[in-house]
Amino acid sequence: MARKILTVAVLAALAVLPPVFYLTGNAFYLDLATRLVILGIAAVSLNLILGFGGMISFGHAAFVGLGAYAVGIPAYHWLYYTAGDWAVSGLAQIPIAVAVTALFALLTGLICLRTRGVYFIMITMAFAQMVYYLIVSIEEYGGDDGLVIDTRSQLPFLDLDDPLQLYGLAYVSLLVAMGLVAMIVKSRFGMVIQGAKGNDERMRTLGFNTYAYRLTAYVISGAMCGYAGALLGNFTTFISPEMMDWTRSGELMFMVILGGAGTVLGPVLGATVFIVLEEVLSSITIHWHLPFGLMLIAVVLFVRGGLMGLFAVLFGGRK
Amino acid sequence: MMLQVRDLTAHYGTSQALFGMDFALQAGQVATLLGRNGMGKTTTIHAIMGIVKASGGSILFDGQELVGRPSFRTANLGIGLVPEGRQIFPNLTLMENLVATASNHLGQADPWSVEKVFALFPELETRVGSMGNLLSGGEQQMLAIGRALMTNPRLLILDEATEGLAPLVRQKIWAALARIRAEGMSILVVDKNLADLLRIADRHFIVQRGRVAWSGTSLELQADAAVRAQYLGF
Amino acid sequence: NEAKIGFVTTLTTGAAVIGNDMKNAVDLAIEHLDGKAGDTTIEVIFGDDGFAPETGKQVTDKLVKQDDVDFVAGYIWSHVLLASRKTVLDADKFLISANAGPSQIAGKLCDPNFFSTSWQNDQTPMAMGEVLNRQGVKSLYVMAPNYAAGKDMVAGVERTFEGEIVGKDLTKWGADAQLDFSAELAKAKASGADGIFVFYPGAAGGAFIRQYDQAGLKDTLPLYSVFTVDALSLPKLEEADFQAVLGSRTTQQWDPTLDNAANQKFVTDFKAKYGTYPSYYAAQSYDAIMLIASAIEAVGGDMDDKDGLRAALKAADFDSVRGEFSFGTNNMPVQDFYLREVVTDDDGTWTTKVVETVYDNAVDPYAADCKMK
Amino acid sequence: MTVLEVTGLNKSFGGIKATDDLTLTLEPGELHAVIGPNGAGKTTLISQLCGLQFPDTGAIRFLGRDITRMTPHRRARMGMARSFQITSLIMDMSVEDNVALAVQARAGTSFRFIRPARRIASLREPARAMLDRVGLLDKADHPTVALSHGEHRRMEIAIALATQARLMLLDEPMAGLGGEDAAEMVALLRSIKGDRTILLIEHDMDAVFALADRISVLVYGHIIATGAPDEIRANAAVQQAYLGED
Amino acid sequence: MTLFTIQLLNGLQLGLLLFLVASGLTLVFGILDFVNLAHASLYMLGAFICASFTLWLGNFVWGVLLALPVTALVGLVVERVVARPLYARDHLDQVLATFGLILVIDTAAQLIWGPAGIAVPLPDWLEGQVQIGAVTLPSFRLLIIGAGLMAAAGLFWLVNYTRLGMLIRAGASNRTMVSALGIDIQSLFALVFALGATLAGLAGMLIAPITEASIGMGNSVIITAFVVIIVGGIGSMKGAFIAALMIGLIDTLGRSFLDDIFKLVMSTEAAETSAPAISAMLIYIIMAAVLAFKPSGLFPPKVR
Ligand SMILES: Nc1ncnc2c1ncn2[C@@H]1O[C@H](COP(=O)(O)OP(=O)(O)OP(=O)(O)O)[C@@H](O)[C@H]1O
Ligand SMILES: Nc1ncnc2c1ncn2[C@@H]1O[C@H](COP(=O)(O)OP(=O)(O)OP(=O)(O)O)[C@@H](O)[C@H]1O
Ligand SMILES: [Mg+2]
Ligand SMILES: [Mg+2]
Repeated sequence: MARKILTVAVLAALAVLPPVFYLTGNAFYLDLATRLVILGIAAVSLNLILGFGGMISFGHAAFVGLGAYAVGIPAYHWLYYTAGDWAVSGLAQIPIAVAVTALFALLTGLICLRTRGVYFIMITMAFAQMVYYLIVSIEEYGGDDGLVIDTRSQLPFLDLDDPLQLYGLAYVSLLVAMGLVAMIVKSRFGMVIQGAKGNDERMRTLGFNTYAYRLTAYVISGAMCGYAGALLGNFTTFISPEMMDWTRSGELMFMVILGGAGTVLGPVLGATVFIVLEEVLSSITIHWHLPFGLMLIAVVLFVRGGLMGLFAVLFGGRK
Repeated sequence: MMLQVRDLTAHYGTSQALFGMDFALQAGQVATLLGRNGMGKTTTIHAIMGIVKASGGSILFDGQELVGRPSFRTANLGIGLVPEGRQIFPNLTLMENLVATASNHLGQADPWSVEKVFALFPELETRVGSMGNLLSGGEQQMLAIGRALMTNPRLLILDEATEGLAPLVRQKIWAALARIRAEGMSILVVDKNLADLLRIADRHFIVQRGRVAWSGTSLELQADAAVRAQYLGF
Repeated sequence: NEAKIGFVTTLTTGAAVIGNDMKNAVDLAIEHLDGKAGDTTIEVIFGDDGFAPETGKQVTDKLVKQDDVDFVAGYIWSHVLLASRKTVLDADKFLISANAGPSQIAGKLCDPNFFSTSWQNDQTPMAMGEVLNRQGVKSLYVMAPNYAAGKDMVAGVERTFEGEIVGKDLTKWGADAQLDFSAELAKAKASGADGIFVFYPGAAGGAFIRQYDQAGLKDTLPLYSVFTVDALSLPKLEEADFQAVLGSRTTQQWDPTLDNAANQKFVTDFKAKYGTYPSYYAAQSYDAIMLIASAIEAVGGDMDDKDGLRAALKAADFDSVRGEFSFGTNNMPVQDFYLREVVTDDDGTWTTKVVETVYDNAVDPYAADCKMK
Repeated sequence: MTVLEVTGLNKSFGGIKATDDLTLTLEPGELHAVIGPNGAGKTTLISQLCGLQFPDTGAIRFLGRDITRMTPHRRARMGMARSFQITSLIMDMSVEDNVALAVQARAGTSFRFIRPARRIASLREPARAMLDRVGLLDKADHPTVALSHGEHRRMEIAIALATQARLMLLDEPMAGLGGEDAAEMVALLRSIKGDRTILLIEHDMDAVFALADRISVLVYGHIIATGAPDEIRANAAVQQAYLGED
Repeated sequence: MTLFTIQLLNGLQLGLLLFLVASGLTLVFGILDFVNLAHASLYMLGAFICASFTLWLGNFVWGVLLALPVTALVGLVVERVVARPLYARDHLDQVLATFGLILVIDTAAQLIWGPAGIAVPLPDWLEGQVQIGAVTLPSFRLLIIGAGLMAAAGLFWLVNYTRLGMLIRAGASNRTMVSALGIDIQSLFALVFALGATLAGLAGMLIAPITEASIGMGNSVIITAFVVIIVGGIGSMKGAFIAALMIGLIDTLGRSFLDDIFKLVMSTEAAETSAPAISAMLIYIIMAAVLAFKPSGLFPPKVR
């Protein structure tokens, strides 16, 4: 119960506050919220495999990055080669982003999921680094320097150049992502991936091809993250390999853990606190990493199960 | 009294597992904790060893308070544990399992050695180089007993130490316990084979929902069918 | 009334050495201006790009949208500048680079609201190529980090150097940059080149020199560098007594010994205030503030007079520490380049001095690509 | 048709022959006990039957199909279940979820994303019924970690039974149970015996002699005798190698 | 050919340096089962502490001798404050907390030593070059090779042939039981952690005279060190050793010869820009390839 109230409160705040900020002349805070919500989607998708499936992916930033490049590269070609706009470019870009990341998840998942535990952490990171260096080596798309996206995706009925509409799209996407994950983890499929997290050998002798289930979850998560990347590309209008650096994957992971892995709201909460803290602390001191780091350590040491865990301790509610 | 447990309570998180355990064990005695699944036998043993924190009561070993003492200090006072579920070190060889924690803190004369353990369990001798986790269930069980003996304790605690052992080996263990005890070691046993326990033990404590519901000698327990039926189910 | 300047540089990570030097120069400039341009108070807000284009862009976003600054200046790194450029220009604000000079911004992406108080990346190495020709160097080994500026630098030296480039290494750059050059130095030595040209800004420069020294290459493979040996690395090298660097040569559009009043005041006061020689980063930052101040004063503090500001900036009507210069069609400086040598000054401190002038009023090679008139 | 047919199975670990030219058949509805000294290779046999380990040589046929190299999950889907001697449960799930997953495993594909699994009665009811039979119904909602050793042993059985598998490989189900609990378990096994084919590994001789239709004695990976309980009890070699004076 | 030999030696030296970092990591990670991202910060601290002592005492050797115990002490503090409460928690918590620690230590170091980094001078006898046959090598690099080999031998002996090693391994798999059998596992773990920290610190001290002590210097090394222990098999000293050498060699040889090889099949221009990226990618490709075929690394310890 307490948890439901929290969920509604957080989502309502995200629905109301940022537009209010924007309309009262604080455009920057809408930007901040847009970034937050988009990274929230990525964190929610990571949580599907990390929190519920026990697959600690240290390479999820690659999905975000690939999704963003799937927007940026077509935009680049349209700008330089066909000139003029294509009225609904987004209807191609976004599906491309999802398809490319799903495919990437499938191909890498086939290999990654053969490994376990820390080996999995590291091999996912390895693939992400490979993508990173691959993009770095492609001069055409800016290499290390990144690529400025001159035109955002064009969608019917929506104008992404309008910050409010872009935010609206991101917010609704977040709701859908959370709903999807909540549904999946409760379903029979979800029970299987959670079981495989706890005891894979047992699940296999029960008759579950856990590899196939985990792979499916991995692909779903990757594709969702790719979608988040497509939004992020549209939002920042600047993409660079930096987005796929391992520290970025780490940040996504931290959002999930900070908020509470294995809960539906946790990653969103984690993303919110992460981004807001980063903003607040960095405006106080350039040495904001120090208090931020101390806080991370304190959260881990003294609060089990992240912020959701803290909330449970304070206000009851299961888990 | 060698071991005196008084009004011991323990919790797992918010749920209470021990509700005031009371029992005592004299030097050179063999005592048992009996009771059905989930009654608190293992929890009691873990509280003695400091693996589970006691939330109340006291445990005196030779007059020294054990509650609040870290496990290793308790062990060094001369208590050897054969834990439930064997808990062999999987990444050490059989031989390493035996010698890694071996000690003789009390300076016992004629201490246990690898040779003596092998004399007790010849099955082990052929597998000295095998990794702990690759041993069969029964081999692990024998190893766990040997490992505890190698710490040269005065009180040996066996929690389900014959689970998964072949009948022949089980007999050997009981015989070995009888010998060890004759050398003056005290023994606290938790086991499911009542018939065997009746033969070797001096006193029995029946545990029911975290407290001792009945205690008495083997003869008394043998005689009292009602108690057996009520608490042990036969 | 008031004018706001956002100043983006690197204040954290190892590269903060550069950022701090720039910040010091900005503070000094504001002090020299007494905090005012004419009657207009100048406020400077610093932003930390964390040595990453994404962060740099976010900081720029905030300066433009939240702090509503009139000018955004600074930028050490080419890729950070490229990433941030659109935010500033789309908001119709002025962007003044105090260091980075990527080719795109001088050429195809030139903009009336963009100005530079530094140089285009290619120019300094072009000057070095010219020096090499004059000194009769016939073959050269080239090393630089693998990022925008690194490639520009290599392109620059290749443009003017007439001898043969016998080997080239582009090494990993960024937060986890490669700092151990044993393999590359071994290759360079084996190549039998007459000299080695490198570009390693910031901390990497010190590391490079160190290993160059340890490998014992000083006599066999003379070092010609750009942006590598500077006022930031010299004190450290001096403290550790790495004699190898004395006498090594670099090219630059500025030097602390340049004999003009503005420069002498700048260098003297900088040394007095901070205890070290200013670096060229500092000089360029100082100029950036002075340029901005000259423009604000020219329009009488009317920040809404964008055209007036633009024209005033273009006029470059202020006393630059590099001496007289003007803006080309692409708003890059048209200026002189010098050859400098590492020497000890009268107090025994390691610094540089001008040896000769390499180029007079050099125009960067990308100006032609710029469509502005 | 023979349910399980093992021929010429061999498996060595380094120098140890854990399975040595082992041949064994299980007839439908039979409860076949395998006994033998510790380290004889009983668990290794089960692991090869269920696919967690592969034999070096030899063949395993299940329901007429050669499954020697088949993956564990495919064998399970064909109708094979095992319990683990060393408890293997999903510790961070509830007791009921553990058993419900076993039911789910038999109920067709689990690539189903929409309905909440915990609200599907056809999964929960059989699970609860099975927990009731092993006396754990009152702990159904407890997290599995919070149960005692003996209770974990019961869960092992409940899970194996809940799969409704044609062939059940039970590795020391009585371990950790004493007195009447063991007797109850014997009764439970007896009640399902006949419907299912069971391979039982057990050191509790009372249980073995009470339940088994046939007994095989395994020593050093090799079956030295197979026969009815009485024959085995009378077999001198068996007594000497395994039973002792009992 | 001499170039190739020199590059082999360079690769060996890089590999051994990597081993020093990776061995500490594999001790703490493989044995205490604690994922310590901040291992790299200890590497950096080692470098800075040594640099400060060296400048203060004017002698690198004294700097190292003094910095080693100080680094061990820092290790003990980190163990007590951050690691000990987290041993029993899952890897995720450890990753998060030690990432926090990286931020704290990096920032603190920047506040203490400034962002500039410190160049570390060497005594004259280490400053020069050594001639071995046709090959000239900086003498200091030779010293690194020696130190790395010695550390490797010592560790191998410690972990595999001493009772302490047995206890450490036993504690890794089952803390409670080791303790219940009479061993003070807490102190033992603290010791191991401090040893790991010291090894990382030593690596930092040895690299400092080459690249300077600089803020964030650990961040480039930590990922490579993780790659090393993953390729080698977590917890395996032998694995870490072989993988470190392998990766050191591949990295060095890749940087040296890849562009020449590429030039055979593509344009000079393309080769020059893609070679650095590919050689940076090389270690990840190797790791992925190893894990694809051996999901637990080359030398998985017999059990985890
Ligand atoms: N880790 C735990 N967390 C929560 N509760 C626990 C935990 N371990 C045991 N319990 C509970 O404590 C009670 C006593 O358990 P204990 O293990 O002491 O029983 P036992 O008498 O040894 O039983 P068995 O014969 O099955 O070994 C049981 O009800 C059990 O469910
Ligand atoms: N993976 C393995 N590697 C090496 N040796 C093994 C492995 N698994 C089992 N063994 C050895 O093979 C032999 C047979 O083991 P198994 O576990 O099958 O015995 P078991 O008959 O089940 O014994 P118990 O009744 O004690 O459980 C034992 O000696 C054991 O040590
Ligand atoms: Mg118990
Ligand atoms: Mg077995």
